[in-house]
Amino acid sequence: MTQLMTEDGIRCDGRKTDDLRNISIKVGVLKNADGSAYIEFGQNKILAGVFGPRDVHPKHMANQDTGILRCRYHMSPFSVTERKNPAPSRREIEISKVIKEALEPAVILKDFPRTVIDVFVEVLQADGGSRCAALDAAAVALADAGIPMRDLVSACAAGKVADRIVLDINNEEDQEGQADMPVAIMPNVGKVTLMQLDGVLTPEEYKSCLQTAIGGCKRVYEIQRKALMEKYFQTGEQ
Amino acid sequence: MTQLMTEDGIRCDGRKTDDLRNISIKVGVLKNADGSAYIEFGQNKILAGVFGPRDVHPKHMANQDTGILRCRYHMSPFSVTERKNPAPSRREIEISKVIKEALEPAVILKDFPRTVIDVFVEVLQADGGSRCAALDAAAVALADAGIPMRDLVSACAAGKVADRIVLDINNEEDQEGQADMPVAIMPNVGKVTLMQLDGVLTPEEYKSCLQTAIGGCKRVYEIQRKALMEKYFQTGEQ
Amino acid sequence: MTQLMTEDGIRCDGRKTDDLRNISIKVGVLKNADGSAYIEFGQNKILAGVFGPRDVHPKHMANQDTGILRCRYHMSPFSVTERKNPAPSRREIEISKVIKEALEPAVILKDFPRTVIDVFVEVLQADGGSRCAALDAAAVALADAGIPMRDLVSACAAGKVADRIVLDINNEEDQEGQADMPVAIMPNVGKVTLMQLDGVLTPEEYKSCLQTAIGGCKRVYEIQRKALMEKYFQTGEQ
Amino acid sequence: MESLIIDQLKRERIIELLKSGKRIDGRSLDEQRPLQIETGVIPKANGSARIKLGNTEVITGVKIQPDKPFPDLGDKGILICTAEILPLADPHVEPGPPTEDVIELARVVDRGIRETEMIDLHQLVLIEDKSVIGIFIDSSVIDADGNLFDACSYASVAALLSCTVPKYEVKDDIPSLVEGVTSKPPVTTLPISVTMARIGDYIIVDPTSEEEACMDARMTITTNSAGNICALQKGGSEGFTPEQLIQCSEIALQVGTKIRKQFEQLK
Amino acid sequence: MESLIIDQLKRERIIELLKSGKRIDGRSLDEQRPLQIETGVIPKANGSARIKLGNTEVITGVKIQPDKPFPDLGDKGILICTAEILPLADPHVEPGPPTEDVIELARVVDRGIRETEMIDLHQLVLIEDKSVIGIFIDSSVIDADGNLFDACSYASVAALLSCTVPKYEVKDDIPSLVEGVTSKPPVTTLPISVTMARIGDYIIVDPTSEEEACMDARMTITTNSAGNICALQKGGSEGFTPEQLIQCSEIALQVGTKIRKQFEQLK
Amino acid sequence: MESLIIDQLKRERIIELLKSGKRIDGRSLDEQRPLQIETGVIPKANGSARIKLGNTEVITGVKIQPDKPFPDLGDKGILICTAEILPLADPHVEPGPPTEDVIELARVVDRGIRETEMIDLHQLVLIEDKSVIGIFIDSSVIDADGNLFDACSYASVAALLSCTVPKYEVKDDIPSLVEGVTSKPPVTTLPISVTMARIGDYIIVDPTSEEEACMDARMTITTNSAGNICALQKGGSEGFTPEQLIQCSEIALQVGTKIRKQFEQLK
Repeated sequence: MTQLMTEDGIRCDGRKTDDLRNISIKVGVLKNADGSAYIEFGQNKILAGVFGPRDVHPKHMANQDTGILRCRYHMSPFSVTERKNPAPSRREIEISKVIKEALEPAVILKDFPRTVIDVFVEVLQADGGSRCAALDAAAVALADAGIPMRDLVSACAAGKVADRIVLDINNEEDQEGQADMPVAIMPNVGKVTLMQLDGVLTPEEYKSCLQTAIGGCKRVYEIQRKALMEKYFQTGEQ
Repeated sequence: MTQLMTEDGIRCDGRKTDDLRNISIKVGVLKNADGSAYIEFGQNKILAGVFGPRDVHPKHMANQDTGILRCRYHMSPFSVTERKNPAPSRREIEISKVIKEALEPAVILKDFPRTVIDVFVEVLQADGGSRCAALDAAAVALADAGIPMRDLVSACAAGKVADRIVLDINNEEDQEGQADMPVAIMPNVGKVTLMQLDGVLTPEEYKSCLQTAIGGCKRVYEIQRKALMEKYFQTGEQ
Repeated sequence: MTQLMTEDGIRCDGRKTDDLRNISIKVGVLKNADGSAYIEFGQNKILAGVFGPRDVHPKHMANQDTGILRCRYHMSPFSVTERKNPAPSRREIEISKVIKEALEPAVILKDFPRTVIDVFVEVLQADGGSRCAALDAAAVALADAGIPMRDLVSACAAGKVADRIVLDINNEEDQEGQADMPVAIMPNVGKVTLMQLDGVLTPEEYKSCLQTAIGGCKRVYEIQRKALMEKYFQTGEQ
Repeated sequence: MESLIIDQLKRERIIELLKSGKRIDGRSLDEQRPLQIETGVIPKANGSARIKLGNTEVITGVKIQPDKPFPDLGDKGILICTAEILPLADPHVEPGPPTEDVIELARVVDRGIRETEMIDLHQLVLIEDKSVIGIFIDSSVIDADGNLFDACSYASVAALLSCTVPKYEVKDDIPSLVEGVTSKPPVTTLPISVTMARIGDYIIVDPTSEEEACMDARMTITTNSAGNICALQKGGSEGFTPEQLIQCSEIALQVGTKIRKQFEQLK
Repeated sequence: MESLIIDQLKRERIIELLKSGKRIDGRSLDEQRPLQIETGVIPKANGSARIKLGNTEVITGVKIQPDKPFPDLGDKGILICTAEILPLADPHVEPGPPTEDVIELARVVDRGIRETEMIDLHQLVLIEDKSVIGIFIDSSVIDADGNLFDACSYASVAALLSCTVPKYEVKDDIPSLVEGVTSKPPVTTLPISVTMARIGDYIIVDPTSEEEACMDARMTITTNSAGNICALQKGGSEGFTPEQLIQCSEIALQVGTKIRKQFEQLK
Repeated sequence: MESLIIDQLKRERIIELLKSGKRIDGRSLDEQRPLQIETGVIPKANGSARIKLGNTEVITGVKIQPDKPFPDLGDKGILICTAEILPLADPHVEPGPPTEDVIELARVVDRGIRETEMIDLHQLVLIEDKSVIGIFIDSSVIDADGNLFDACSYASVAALLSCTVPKYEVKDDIPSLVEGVTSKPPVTTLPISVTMARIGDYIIVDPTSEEEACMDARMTITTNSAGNICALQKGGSEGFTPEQLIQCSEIALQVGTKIRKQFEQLK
């Protein structure tokens, strides 16, 4: 069993308790998708592609009053230690749902009745926090597709490791730590749109963990913004 | 191996050859269903719920000239000794079909063209004769839903155990006995609407078994009637 | 391991390198199908039935401008050494596709917009070259159904066994030989409409193998023609 | 709509004929269509048969291979009958997972053979609780003109009678084939299924598709060589009177005896 | 269309009431509906419970049987919670494979019990890495009127508390049942799930179907006997402010403590 | 309708250009699009590659783990190639079970690698008949612009070349990983697939989506390092003349030789 934290509060990957892992986001990486993004978030490597607004198939799923959002979170067979069966697992179906519900408050669907916006996320390599990373890429891909949005959505987990609240749980900390709390926010609107918790926290730790996660989300937001700026406003400068 | 009958003709659960197990039926046990019933028939514990007449989905299944009846017989994972996979087995699909065909002659479907009446049966605990008990509950639930019917449908099995024809086969008798013959009748119309046989009978035993089963069905009918009366005509008396 | 060829060039089933196995075709063997054929090709025993042109279900598959062709190649559970699961395997799905594409150039689909022609092939007993034999039967069944065709389609494999190019690979040669090349042609139009290769051939062997296979197809064509003639022009003579 | 009116006219015509004891194809009420049986049609299978019952046609193949016994049934071999209606057999059949009709068909055929104990499964044990012989009897309807129950049942029985059981030796719990040694399957009785349709007050044997389209209810009764009734399945959206059910059992025994003679010759 | 307008009118009416601290069924905002718990309702199961939460009704059965451990988890027994909404529970539910809503329901119920470590799985090992005890907790919603998360969770916890664990002995790596010897499951804590809905600025506990139809977002928080927060799931197409999330945790602890008393009596 | 007319106009324009030896993207008829290969892109996999063939882009990962051999193939390791088109790769692809097109794609990629015997599977046996090494090569198309056959094939070959095979020791029939010891896979030859489209009388190499939309037929030929032809698949709803088939084989050899050089550097 890995030692998850040294006495000096240094984590197994060398980070301090409130450090993010390395994050890089590239916008517009796919030709066919209407919008796309590629994120590396620690060891996570995730692609997001967006199509729409477009016609809904099957048609009976269409809504006369509003556009709908669909989301698929999928892991490549080679993304995890044991080869994964390509058919969607129950875990992937649940994550697809919580990601969709985290994005919905940000997307202005009322403007596109009878249409669908499809968000496809592919986890090429998985590390701790893949649902947050997926959400970060998906939000950027939606913006890249020109979908009208109230705000971006920025996600980051916090958790409890070796009795301390830490930011941005990695794979070892997720599996052997004490708690994992993925959180997503709309950073300007100030609302939490995804939140889950697995693990045991006292009420005080709960507050602290939530605060830590929200802090992380805000730093992720800056990275998302920068990636979008790079594509849309600085192409001349390079 | 269980001894299925004593020399005095007493069966493994203490009954005589022509005894029914204990049967109790409650009508209108569910809030959401249009009609419902709960039956305990020996160790069987079965819920039936009815919806309709209502619109058919998918639409191409609708019939312009008549309503249709659909039936699902399903066993809970905890209803049998070994945990059962919740996906419907071939056995459950066949029983759904024979139950539907046993109810169809009693339901006046012509009055509701383009609609469906859905009968859902859930076996919470299974004992011998679960398809008969399911049918008894389903017929009462249809009546409770206010569906126009020509007659009730009443079901009970007979069989052959230790070389004797007996009424209302239980689980041990079903598994180790010589024959099991589930039968359903429309008691006033006088028609047999479900009949199956597994096991070996001489032509004479066949007649006797059929007669015994029909006798059982008639006694079940009285219990069904009483249950419906209790709900619909005696609420004031209690 | 079988010795696949003697020093004198005699193959394991007694044939010379350019011998076909015994082939017999019967036309119009099914009552319900619009057209049908039964082929015995070596140890292959295959039925083909054709329905159509008829309405397309589901309707969204219909094409306003042309008829469509669908094809199902299916193996009976008892057709091979180990009992085969009746659900279609990936291999059967691929073969269904290549057979369909081999027949499409021959069928005049433009005449029947919004309709489908269904070709169902059942392999009752499988030997080497079952896809070619299936195609031979399917083409005859299409003709028997009165579907307008530019040409028949005739199929036969060639391959490499014991370093020699041989015609019409059987089961042992398929499994232990060096190469298998199924080919189908439209014999009068002169086009190759199915071709696959598994195994290693030099460029020269490739040419020779292709030529050998085409030669075989032409001999199969004569047998197909004769079978059709027997049904349609010689009924009076017998 | 049209088809409904035609169905109704056809039903009227059929009942009209039945009143004078006739059927549209000229048979009497309790007369089966001609039954042709050919065995050994799939040489690579351990047993096989192709049967024609009028225009209904079925091919059945038997595969025999070592298997693990079912839990709690370690003293018995495995016997499984399946049935499917090939899409080339009927313009209304579509490829895909089996419908409830096909599942019922397969299960009724299976029970007819299982409940008569046609094959003594105790003789198919290699090592108790560990290794047994499995017999898989797969039927494919290739042309459908009614009464698929009897057609699949006859083809399954004929294929079983025709089969040869390979010999297996067990070493280190792994069964291996002994080449060149086979035996006949341990047959104890001949189950014969007889399917009847009720149209109005008439019970007719071996209905065609046309008759099935206007029948009220269906009854399949399987009897064994000793003249016992061993399996039964009522189908269809109407019922039978108790008297009709007695009548059906008598017809099944009587017609079954005739058909069994055809199978006796296959043994 | 109509339903949308009615939904909107109903939402307006519900918010109007909430402004004065009331709900349409007369409850206060943090008041749960009455909870009835009955255990032992399925005698053939190893444990069972039927619970009513207002008009929502769930039956849960527990099956306990030997199993192989998961790879890399050879020192732990197996515990799996499932949930399904029976089609008789709700006119909008259709038979078929589970929808994403039902998958979420089952996984949230499962995590609530798993993450609190209610059952000490280390005590369910028969032979490390080879043979363990598996506990399957299957919940069926039989009448649906909102808050299926808590209803399934309560029924699962009650069924677990009521269950008796059979004893198994292992010989030659094969576990066999020791008749007549059972024990209570190794319970360490009582997980209590509390589900809340946000409607406008109001947080209400234990929403009915009617309230769920017009809620903005949903929050399920599970706490353990020590007053810790152990599992949480946000749902719905809107968000929460951080302050609301703190408020939710306080409500979950406070309401959970009340409900836990009802379960203490079952131990 | 519209699309059909546009397709036809496009086809006319493409044929017009082909007459003068040109293609709409400026390539000559036997010219492939630029091929970029990057390996090691998924560090957690045992091997991986990301390739771009024009605008078509594929990521392939290799997973290597112990497995049981296939029956009757106990002296060989396992090698399985799969392929899928991710829904983000193409607006026309929907999530769900693989279509017949995708199944064909995967099987053709698999056969190209299998039939050339690129990997010596005999070297992947741990204990004959009991335990072997399995190599799973999974390709995902992430951007689709035609010729997925070659793109998936190249990515699979590159990922295989880049992979390191972990060492396993077998104790008590259970293979366990030996940390820190790896080897290169036993590569014997380099299979190179070349896909051609026939449009009218012209054979063009490496068609784009636009060209595939108006092609008559497709041909994929895989050759090995020794200049032999090892696997071939004709596709599409029209045929080839025998002369065209000879021409195709010559093109496949010639273009394949060029491309193989790019792969030689990866060894």
